Parts: sequence; structure tokens; C-alpha cells
Amino acid sequence: MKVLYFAWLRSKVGVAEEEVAPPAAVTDVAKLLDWLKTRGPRHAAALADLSAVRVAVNQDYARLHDKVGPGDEVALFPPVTGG
Amino acid sequence: MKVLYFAWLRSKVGVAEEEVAPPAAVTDVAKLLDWLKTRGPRHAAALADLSAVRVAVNQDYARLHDKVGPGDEVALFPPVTGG
Amino acid sequence: MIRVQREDFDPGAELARLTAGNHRIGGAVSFVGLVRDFGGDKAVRAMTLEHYPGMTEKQLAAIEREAGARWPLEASLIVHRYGRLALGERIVLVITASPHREAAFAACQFLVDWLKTKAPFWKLEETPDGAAWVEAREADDQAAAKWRQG
Amino acid sequence: MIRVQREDFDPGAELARLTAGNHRIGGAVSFVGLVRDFGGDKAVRAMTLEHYPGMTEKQLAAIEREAGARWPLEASLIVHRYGRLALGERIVLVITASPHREAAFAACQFLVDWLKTKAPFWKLEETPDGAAWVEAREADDQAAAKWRQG
Repeated sequence: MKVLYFAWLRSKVGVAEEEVAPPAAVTDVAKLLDWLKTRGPRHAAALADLSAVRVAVNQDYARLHDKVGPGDEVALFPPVTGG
Repeated sequence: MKVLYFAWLRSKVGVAEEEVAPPAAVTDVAKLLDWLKTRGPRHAAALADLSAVRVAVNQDYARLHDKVGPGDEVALFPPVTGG
Repeated sequence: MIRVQREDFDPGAELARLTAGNHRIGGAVSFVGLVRDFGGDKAVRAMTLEHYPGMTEKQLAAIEREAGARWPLEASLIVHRYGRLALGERIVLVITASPHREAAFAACQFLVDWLKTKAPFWKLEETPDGAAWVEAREADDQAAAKWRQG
Repeated sequence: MIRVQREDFDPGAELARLTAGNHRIGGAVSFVGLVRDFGGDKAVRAMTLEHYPGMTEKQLAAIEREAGARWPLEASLIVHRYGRLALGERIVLVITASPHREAAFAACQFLVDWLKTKAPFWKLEETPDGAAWVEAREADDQAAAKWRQG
């Protein structure tokens, strides 16, 4: 699974993109976010306030209960402030 | 007083513009329209249905009870169909 | 700024000129009206736009002032053509520029609605059946009326 | 038609290309968003617009399709820039063209509202106090929400 970070989430986590292999129990967005927090102190700090985090799965906006799996592209970013 | 005609009012009356000297009793738009009808059959035909005639006095839209006088520029035209 | 002219205009050049150097502008909305090939049910090939020289300029200037009083505009422009116009030709350009996109949209739509119902222009359309003066469209009057309630 | 690009665009040339030869178009509405010198209270000198390549294109195409389903559009275009943009530079262009001016206005405003709230762009503003990521503005979310009720 590929995880992408944008804007201040990228700065806080310290990488723009990483390949991860979460355990099989991680089946939806909520569980993935919980699991990502355990990867280290920077991940934990970046994801401390989930109200400021938006998620896309395979380039579509996703909600906490949406499914995620091994081949997916998951992106985490702040609320958009485009144009 | 100068009277201007536009669009099909011009075609029906047969002139684009005329100098007129209505009697002193012609003091408002309604009276001017009634008096113009008496100028000839083309005027009478053009002004037969006043619901299709709009009026401007000195280049501002005017109503039937608005005053008109000797020095004024009065324009008669159909409802506008601009742009 | 308003202009009434027989010649065509360049929407991109007008926009660039109007917004150049003004860094308070966040959004600019432009409307370009074109001669299209149906007025009601008939096939339109061209039209001639007659206007009332003098009154047109006076009324456009008044409408533009009113838009500037209602919305926080940094700049605005109305260019309206008259004379014979063939299918696809540009008729009118309205540009409004504001710090806020909502104001630019509202002011532009307000001006266009007014132009269609209040500016002293009359359309003579050329169709296969001959030339005919266009009658006023009730939907246009309603579009303009909504602003009077606002 | 959508494009996401680092380079500037020419609003007039894009409009001319989009409407050329289509005689069913009666009105075209263009929106150009510019970098302006206040984001909230701060003095903005420039900004960098980051986006999510791939998702941006996918979402813009979906939004444009939705506008085409809601309104009778003859043509539409979204061009969105990313990267560093100085004061006064063009950021985004939206053009909608329709037989009817009301549809062109509504669709253009719909697209701009959505771009501001749903397109995956993030603004990093340069101010005298340093660079700062812009926070989402509630007014923008409300502007987009009104379309969901429609």
C-alpha cells in the first residue's frame, strides 16, 4: 500500500510518500490512521488531531469507514485551500 | 421639442426624428402621445397600441405622467431587446 | 468604464488592461454575449443592433455606477456593440473584478441582466423568412426584476 | 476540458478557442482567479500552490462532467496552475458557454465554488512573518454546500 502526505502533513511526517504493509486487521481508513500513528513520533504528532486530516483512497475522497487494501493508494492531507 | 423614433416605431412613423411644437396644453407624456397621434395616419397607426411603446425624456426612461416641455428630447421606442 | 462601438473587441486584452497592476483583485468575471443561431424558433443568420446614441451611454454609465455601489468592485467594464452582426460575432462584454469572487459574479450577472432589459438596444434579426424586430422576452424582465427586490 | 499546469494561461485565447465556430453559444462566462495581497489579515507577497497530481485531474474532470449534466453547456474549460505564484498572477481559469446566459453563469459559479473547496490544492502563503499554510475558510464550504441542496 502506498501512502502519500501533502501540505503540512508532509512536513510533519517528514516524507512525501511511503510504502507500508499494515497487518491484515487494518481493513478501513480509521484502522489505517490508528496504525500509521504507531509508526513513530512524527506520524503520531502529525495525526494527533484527525479533525484536521482528510483522506483519499485511489484519488477519491474517502471516509473513516471506507475500505482499504494492499494495492491501494491512500493520501492524507489537510482540508483543501485551492484556487 | 425634438421627438425621436426607434426600431419598428421609426419604420411605421416614417421618420427617425422630427421637430414638433405641440400646443401649451401638452404638458406630460400622456398628452404628448395623444397629440402625436393626430399628426397623421402613420403616427396614428404607430401609436395605436401604447402598451408596446416606451418613452424616454432627455435620455431617461419616463412614465405617462412625467412632464415634457419645449426644450426636451423625447424618444419613443418598443420595449428594448438588447444584447 | 463603458464603451458603445461598432467595432469588435478583444475580451482577453480588455481583461488584462482592466486588472493590470491591481493586486487587490482576487477574482474577475467576464461575460461575452454572442450572436447565436436561434432566436426563439427561427434560424438566425445575422442581426442588426440599433441603439439610441447618447441615452445608451448615459444608461450604461448609471448601471455601472449602481453595480459599484452595491458590490465591492475594484474595476468594471461594459463594451456594447451596435450595427450588423453575423452569427458567432461578439455583441457585448461585461467584466467585474473584486477582492471576492462572490461579488464579482453577482455584479457581472446583475449588469448583464440589466443590459438585456434596460439598455436601449433593439434587435432586427435576419431569418429565412426575412428581417424581423425581436420582441421583448418576459424571462429577461423577470431576471432583472429579481435585483429590484434584493 | 481540464488542464493542470505550472505555466500561465491566456484567458482570451482560451475563450476564443473554446467558442470558435459553435453558433449555438449565446453567452460565455469566464472566471479568472488572481493572487491578491491579503489572505485574511496578512500581507501576502507570493504563494506556492501544492496539489495532488493524478487526483487533481480526476476530480476536476468529475466536477466538469457534473456541471455538464446539470446545465445545458456547449463547452467548458478548467485550467488550474500549481507551483509558486507571485502577487497578481493568474491562478485559475473557468469558462462555461451555453445558449443561455443564466446556465453559463450558474455553471461557472458552481465550478469555481467547487474548485475552492474540493480540488486537492493547498496554499502556502509568503508573508512578512514567513511562510504559512492557509487554513480552510468556512465561507467557501458554505458556498459549495448551497449547490448540494439545489
